[in-house]
Amino acid sequence: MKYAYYPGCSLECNAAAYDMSVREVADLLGIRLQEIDDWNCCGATEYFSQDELTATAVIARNLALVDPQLKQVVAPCAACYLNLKKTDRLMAEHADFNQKVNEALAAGGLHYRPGTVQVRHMLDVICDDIGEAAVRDKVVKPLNGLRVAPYYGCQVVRPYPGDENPEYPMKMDHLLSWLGAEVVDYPVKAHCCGGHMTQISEPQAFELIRRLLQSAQDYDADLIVCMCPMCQLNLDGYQGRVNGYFNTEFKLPIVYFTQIMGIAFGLDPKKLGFGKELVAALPVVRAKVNGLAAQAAQ
Amino acid sequence: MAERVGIYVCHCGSNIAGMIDVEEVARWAGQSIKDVVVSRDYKFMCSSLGQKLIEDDIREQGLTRVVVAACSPHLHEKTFRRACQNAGLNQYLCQMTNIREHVSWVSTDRQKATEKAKALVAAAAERVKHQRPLEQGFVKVNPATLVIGGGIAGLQATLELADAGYPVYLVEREPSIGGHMAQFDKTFPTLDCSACILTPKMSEVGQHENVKMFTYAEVEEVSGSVGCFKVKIRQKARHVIFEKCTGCGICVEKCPRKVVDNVFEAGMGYRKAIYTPFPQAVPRTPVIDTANCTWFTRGKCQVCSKVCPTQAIDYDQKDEIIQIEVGNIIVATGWKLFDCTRIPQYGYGRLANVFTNMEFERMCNAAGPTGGKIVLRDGKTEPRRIAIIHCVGSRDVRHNQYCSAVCCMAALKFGHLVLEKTKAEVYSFYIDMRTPMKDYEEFYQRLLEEGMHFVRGKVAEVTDAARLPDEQGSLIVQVEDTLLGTQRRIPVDMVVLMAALEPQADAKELGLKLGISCSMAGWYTERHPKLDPVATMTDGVFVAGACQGPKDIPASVAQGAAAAARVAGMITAGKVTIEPIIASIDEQKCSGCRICNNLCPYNAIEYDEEKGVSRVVAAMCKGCGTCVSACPANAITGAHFSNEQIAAELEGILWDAIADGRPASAAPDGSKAPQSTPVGAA
Amino acid sequence: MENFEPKIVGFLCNWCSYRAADLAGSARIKYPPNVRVIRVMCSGRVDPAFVLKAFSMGADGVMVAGCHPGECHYIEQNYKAMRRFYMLKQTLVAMGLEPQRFELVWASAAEGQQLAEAIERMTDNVRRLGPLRWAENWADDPQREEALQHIVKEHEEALEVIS
Amino acid sequence: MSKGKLALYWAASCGGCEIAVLGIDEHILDVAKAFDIVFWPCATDGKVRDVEKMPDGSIDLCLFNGGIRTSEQEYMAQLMRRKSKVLVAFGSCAHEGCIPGLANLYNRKAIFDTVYKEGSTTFPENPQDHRPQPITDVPEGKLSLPLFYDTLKTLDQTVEVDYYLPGCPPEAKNIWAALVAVLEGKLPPKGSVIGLHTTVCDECPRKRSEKKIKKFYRTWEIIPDEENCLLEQGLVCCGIATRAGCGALCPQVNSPCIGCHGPNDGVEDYGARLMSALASVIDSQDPEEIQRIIAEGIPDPVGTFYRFSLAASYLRRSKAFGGDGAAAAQPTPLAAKA
Amino acid sequence: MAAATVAENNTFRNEVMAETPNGHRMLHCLQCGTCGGSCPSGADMELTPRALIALINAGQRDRVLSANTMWACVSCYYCTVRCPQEIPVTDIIYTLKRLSIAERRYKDTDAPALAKTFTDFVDKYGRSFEFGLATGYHLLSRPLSALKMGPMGFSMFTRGRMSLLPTKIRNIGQLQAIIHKAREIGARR
Repeated sequence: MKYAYYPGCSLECNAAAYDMSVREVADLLGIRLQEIDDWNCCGATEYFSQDELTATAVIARNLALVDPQLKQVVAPCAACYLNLKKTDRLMAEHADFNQKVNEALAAGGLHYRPGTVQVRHMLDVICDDIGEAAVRDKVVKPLNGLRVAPYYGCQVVRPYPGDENPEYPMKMDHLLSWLGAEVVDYPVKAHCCGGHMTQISEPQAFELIRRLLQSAQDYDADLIVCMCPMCQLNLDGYQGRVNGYFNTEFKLPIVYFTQIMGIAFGLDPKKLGFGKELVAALPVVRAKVNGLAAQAAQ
Repeated sequence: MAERVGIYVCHCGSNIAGMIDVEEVARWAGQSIKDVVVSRDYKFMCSSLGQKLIEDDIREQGLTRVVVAACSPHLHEKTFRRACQNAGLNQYLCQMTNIREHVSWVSTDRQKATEKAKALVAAAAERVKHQRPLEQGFVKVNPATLVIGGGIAGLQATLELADAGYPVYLVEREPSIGGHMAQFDKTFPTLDCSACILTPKMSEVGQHENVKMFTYAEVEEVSGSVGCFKVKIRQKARHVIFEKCTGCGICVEKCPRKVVDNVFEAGMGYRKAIYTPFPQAVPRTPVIDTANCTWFTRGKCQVCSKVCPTQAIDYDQKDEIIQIEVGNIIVATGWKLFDCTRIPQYGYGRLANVFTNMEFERMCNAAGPTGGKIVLRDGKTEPRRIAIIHCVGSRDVRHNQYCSAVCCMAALKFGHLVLEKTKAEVYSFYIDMRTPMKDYEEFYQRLLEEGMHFVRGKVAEVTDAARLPDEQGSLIVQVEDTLLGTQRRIPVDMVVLMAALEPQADAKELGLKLGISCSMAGWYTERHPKLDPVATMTDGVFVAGACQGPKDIPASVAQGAAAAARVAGMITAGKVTIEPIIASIDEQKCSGCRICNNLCPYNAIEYDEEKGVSRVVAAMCKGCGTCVSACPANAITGAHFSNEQIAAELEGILWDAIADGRPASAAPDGSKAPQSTPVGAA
Repeated sequence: MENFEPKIVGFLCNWCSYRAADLAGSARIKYPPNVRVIRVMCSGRVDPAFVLKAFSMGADGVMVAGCHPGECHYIEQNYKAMRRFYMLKQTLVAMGLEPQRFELVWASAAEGQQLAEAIERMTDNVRRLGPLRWAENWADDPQREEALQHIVKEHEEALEVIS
Repeated sequence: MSKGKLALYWAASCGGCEIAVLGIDEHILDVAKAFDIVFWPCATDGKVRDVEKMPDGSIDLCLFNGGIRTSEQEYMAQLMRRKSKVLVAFGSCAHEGCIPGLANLYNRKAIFDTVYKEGSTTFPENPQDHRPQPITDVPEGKLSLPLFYDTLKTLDQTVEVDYYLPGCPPEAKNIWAALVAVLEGKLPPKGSVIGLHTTVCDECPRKRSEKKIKKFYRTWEIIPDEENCLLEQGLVCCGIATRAGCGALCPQVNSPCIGCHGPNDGVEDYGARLMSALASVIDSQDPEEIQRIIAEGIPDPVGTFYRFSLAASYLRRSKAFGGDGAAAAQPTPLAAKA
Repeated sequence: MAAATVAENNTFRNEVMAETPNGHRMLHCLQCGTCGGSCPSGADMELTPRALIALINAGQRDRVLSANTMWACVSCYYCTVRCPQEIPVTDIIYTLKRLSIAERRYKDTDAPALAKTFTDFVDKYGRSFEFGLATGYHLLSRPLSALKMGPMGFSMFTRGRMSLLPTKIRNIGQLQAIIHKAREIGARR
């Protein structure tokens, strides 16, 4: 199966581990990703705060650049996913808006007809298109013994939840169980990580981060698995500062779901981007997953 | 021979004449419309003098058609039809047109309003010339009545009719009559014991000589129409022979198989695999739940059969179809509870101590699973703080837009019971407090005085994710207190969700069998929301209670009685008139293509395989005309709304467009191009 | 065209939309006088032929109004009206009719205000579109008379030549 | 008994009707026995001036095929009307416009553009973009061509018609039956369509049941089974709305009826019947799904519902914008797909 | 305090509705507080989203556009998916952000500055630039916190998670033409 691929700015650098592991896992599962040529930034939440029409036009450029042979685009980043999807929906549902956006696109010699490209998240592709059997088939090192807390964040499940429940999404839970992990069912799996608030109001952001780490810890998670660069950055990058601020001692590794899939698939952790996280994950994984410690020792 | 048309334009005092130049309309109609022999305007056409005007003209001027331009035909069509009938003119040769509601009252420009009135008068005049005399038919009314649903509304209707001496068939889906009311402990606002006021009615129905009860039974098929419905009832196999069973209950006692009771006990308690839903059940005859009975699932046991003193157990019993004939049907099928797992942020199903209102009802009931004690799911701990959340699945366009009407009062009742039975603090989280009926507001005041806490705000979520030490181990209710304008987190031990009342899952399906429609929300639609609240669009079918919309007990009882009164009226009259506005098929033209066969929701069209033609069963046709306009062969005619009549109406209504300077060759009647060209001849 | 007042034919079902119009009247809600009502028992009675005939006879617009989906007094006949509406609309658009000239409106007996608004909206749209005058589409060619005369003349001349 | 006088004329049509007359086989000899053929340009020698010279009403029967597209055809229609006692609109073109009537989706300019400018065969030959002119001045005087009308009219939109013989072309047995009726003087009431008074399903041997349609198929998309109603299999079979009399020829060979016999008695707009019936049995209550079923299954609604009857329909043609100078009728059926 | 003057013709509400996709749903607000209760930043807001809608209905433009509500919003969309009236609350917040920025009504927040820096990078390079954002924005608006960021930034840098140079897309001219045109269309109103 072939999809257009929109990595987004974060995956270029800050979330390189996500990009690496997505490509590795996709390759193994037979998902062919064709990166959109010369894509541009989705504008995150910031562009929409400034100028809705321009933000939409900027995003629509990416949709317009999708290879016409391909009907679907995969975006691993939650903000990119939402922005692409929202743009397509806005254009589809509001004819005058569509006309304005296309007028702007025309200035760059482009045109986009809403509905032509379906925007997908990597998790959906793996769970729905590839499916349980094919995933289980690839598992060579089941994650038995590892207690994993799936963390969905906001923008993949809201406001367009698709077939998921926007309050209690389950896809990552299922996926992790296929990998053999023990899935932690904790109440805040779709709560907010603080988003860009780390840049604007640290006390506010740190409180939100604390709630997530606290709940995962209360439910004895060894590790949090996430699906968005912003979530990973906030929970991992800021974990030390949150500890300082609240005088807590969280030490929870935060990795992308594709990274942990790669481990279960027996891929080389380096190629999956392990080591880029600030709270080291591999030692925890090796310590907890039955049999992995022994393998590592060899 | 040309018709002789009389036109009567009403002033309605100044209601019409104030905005329309009625004299001008009458003058114009008399001059411009073909075949009009009389055209008058009059102060009040509906007055006896106005009617006399018409009657006299019919007699003296030999009118063959009458047009009255006045108010809505929904108000006075009958009046003027009667006037014509009095003067010997068939009532269907009278046409009303509405120049009050549709013209004078909605217009602001006298000249334009007058023009519109002229077009409407022209339309009626053109149409009336094509109308045909029609005769109403009559059907005798079978005095027996079918009541569907043995809840409080159905019971009330049953008793009213049976006491009046008329036979009633009562069909109930569950093994016992009683409905939801049998599950309740107390009833608001008087706090009477629900069972104490309900059970006498139940046994009265059970013993009434005029009532034939079918419990554990469902309506399978309905045919026929008002006066003479034929109904097939499926009597589900009880596996207990009704006639032999004495209701002693030994079988239930000895049955070794315990099953969670998801119906009567709302999942809070157990019953046996052979059971009566509750001790006061009517009838007392138990049923075997074959899905759980050890004999049926594993082929072992037969304890019930062994202990039964009257050999009433019959494992081989089969469903039975019973056919009855009735003149009228009362539908009182009630409601079902909203599924609270659809709102996962309230935690129902995930967080043990989140309860539904029905679970809480059972918990409060002294005969219920906890013996009336209010305790947590563990069965022993008394809660210290209880939250009651209103509008769960109601007033929410994502689920049900309507207000469920009873929850505010039920929440107050719960509050009272909690405060009476425990030392707990109790919080009500509401959007708006709705206490409009008699003594309801007083009950609210009473709870305010009893110290129930009220927080105005729809709860955002119920969570066990504690943020602060004092939240640990509690359920936290997160809400905006909208009167303070701040977010609050209130830790509690128990949450009660006031789940919405929803239409029965199969309401639509039953509606199709009966030929009655549902609102968008799924409640049965009454004939008129104010003036005809228990009748439906299908003659002889009435609705009562919550199947027509959320209702509390007093309202349900009132509707049950009202429906019974309507039925009794029909029975007393002995016969009903049948509207002649129906469809008919010209068998010569019909090719038997069968396009129409599927279109009638009343199954009034049947296909004659032998002749290869379709046919309309006159008694079942309601005259909607959908088949008429669907017929590709033009073989179906709709009486009183024929193609010719509507085409003529169009010609009248567009008289000025036709005359409005359109090119002559553009005449719409397909008239020929001018043939003026002289051609040189021999 | 100045002061153009469109003539719109409204087919209203007896149970919901006609009563909605009654209600609008009782509530004295004002709306433009351009929609002229033909009462039918159900929107399902509205035959595409009525609509086509109305346009051919000079209507500038046609409105079909019925009970809301799911609330039909004949249970589900308004769905049939809806299917026919879309079928006919596709044909009409293919024949060059502006889509705003043919509208389907749902109005319950309680929605006098909504019906009045729908009428106002449609009247406004059609007024902006201008007169339809469909029959002018097949008006005689201005040169027709002359062309026919020419044939007559030619034949007369030919006859003269022969005789 | 003296022989009757028979005339046949051919206006805007393909000529198939003329051939169809020969389809009555040896009966043609009976025709010759019964009638003097006084005018039949396709088959016999004769001049218009001969007809012009005849006394009015002297022809007993005129079978007129073709619609009225030009001034000459209109002239001839008027002439034949005047000279004939009984004028029969013979075949679909005269009856309801038929395929030539579908050109009413366009106007003169658009048609000429196609023929004289954009047509692949004409364009290189016509670099100066010449168009037919009613009158052309040449040194010798004026040359004339008939005027080409914007809108094709049916025969009865031009002159009064006594009877209609439907079909594209009419079936031989019906032609013969009509001739016999004239000969025997057993004519139905004036204005009648000669044929049956029901629709094609009546003669169709296929098995029919209640109808529910989830998807309309084009004929090339499926191979229908031979037992059951074609419409129930999703093919737009026009037999439901089309006057019987043909013997259900097309459905019998597994091809849906396309409606050449026109509508049943009392129907003024054929397409309305078909639209209403088909829409009624679409099996969906969801507006979007309904629109999708219609748009996907019936991409050319006018061509489907009015293949033979556009010129005779209530609307007669697409919305036009005046004469030669103005734009052609805007949305073509193809454009409507978008 | 004198009662606020209520705008006769509530142009403010109409403006907010017009600027928000499906904004007309706002008319259905029951003031139930689901939005305010659901908001993860609810505790930090002087006015909850519900209160903003009430103020918009009352035509109190000044109070609404100078509220801190919008700047506490984290775009989690809980309010939107939970609102029993399907009001696009988050999108309304976005509209208010834009109006507040356009009219410079915001106070005590750096969010507009962040948004400005961010969009400038996108306009210039076609990509966002985290290091530039971190340095540029922090140096611009809060030099002190930039110091605190130091160690964390260093860790990120050593792990290859921070680039010192921005990436520029190849066809930046095309993007800029689109942006230019979009702004021009936006200014038409």
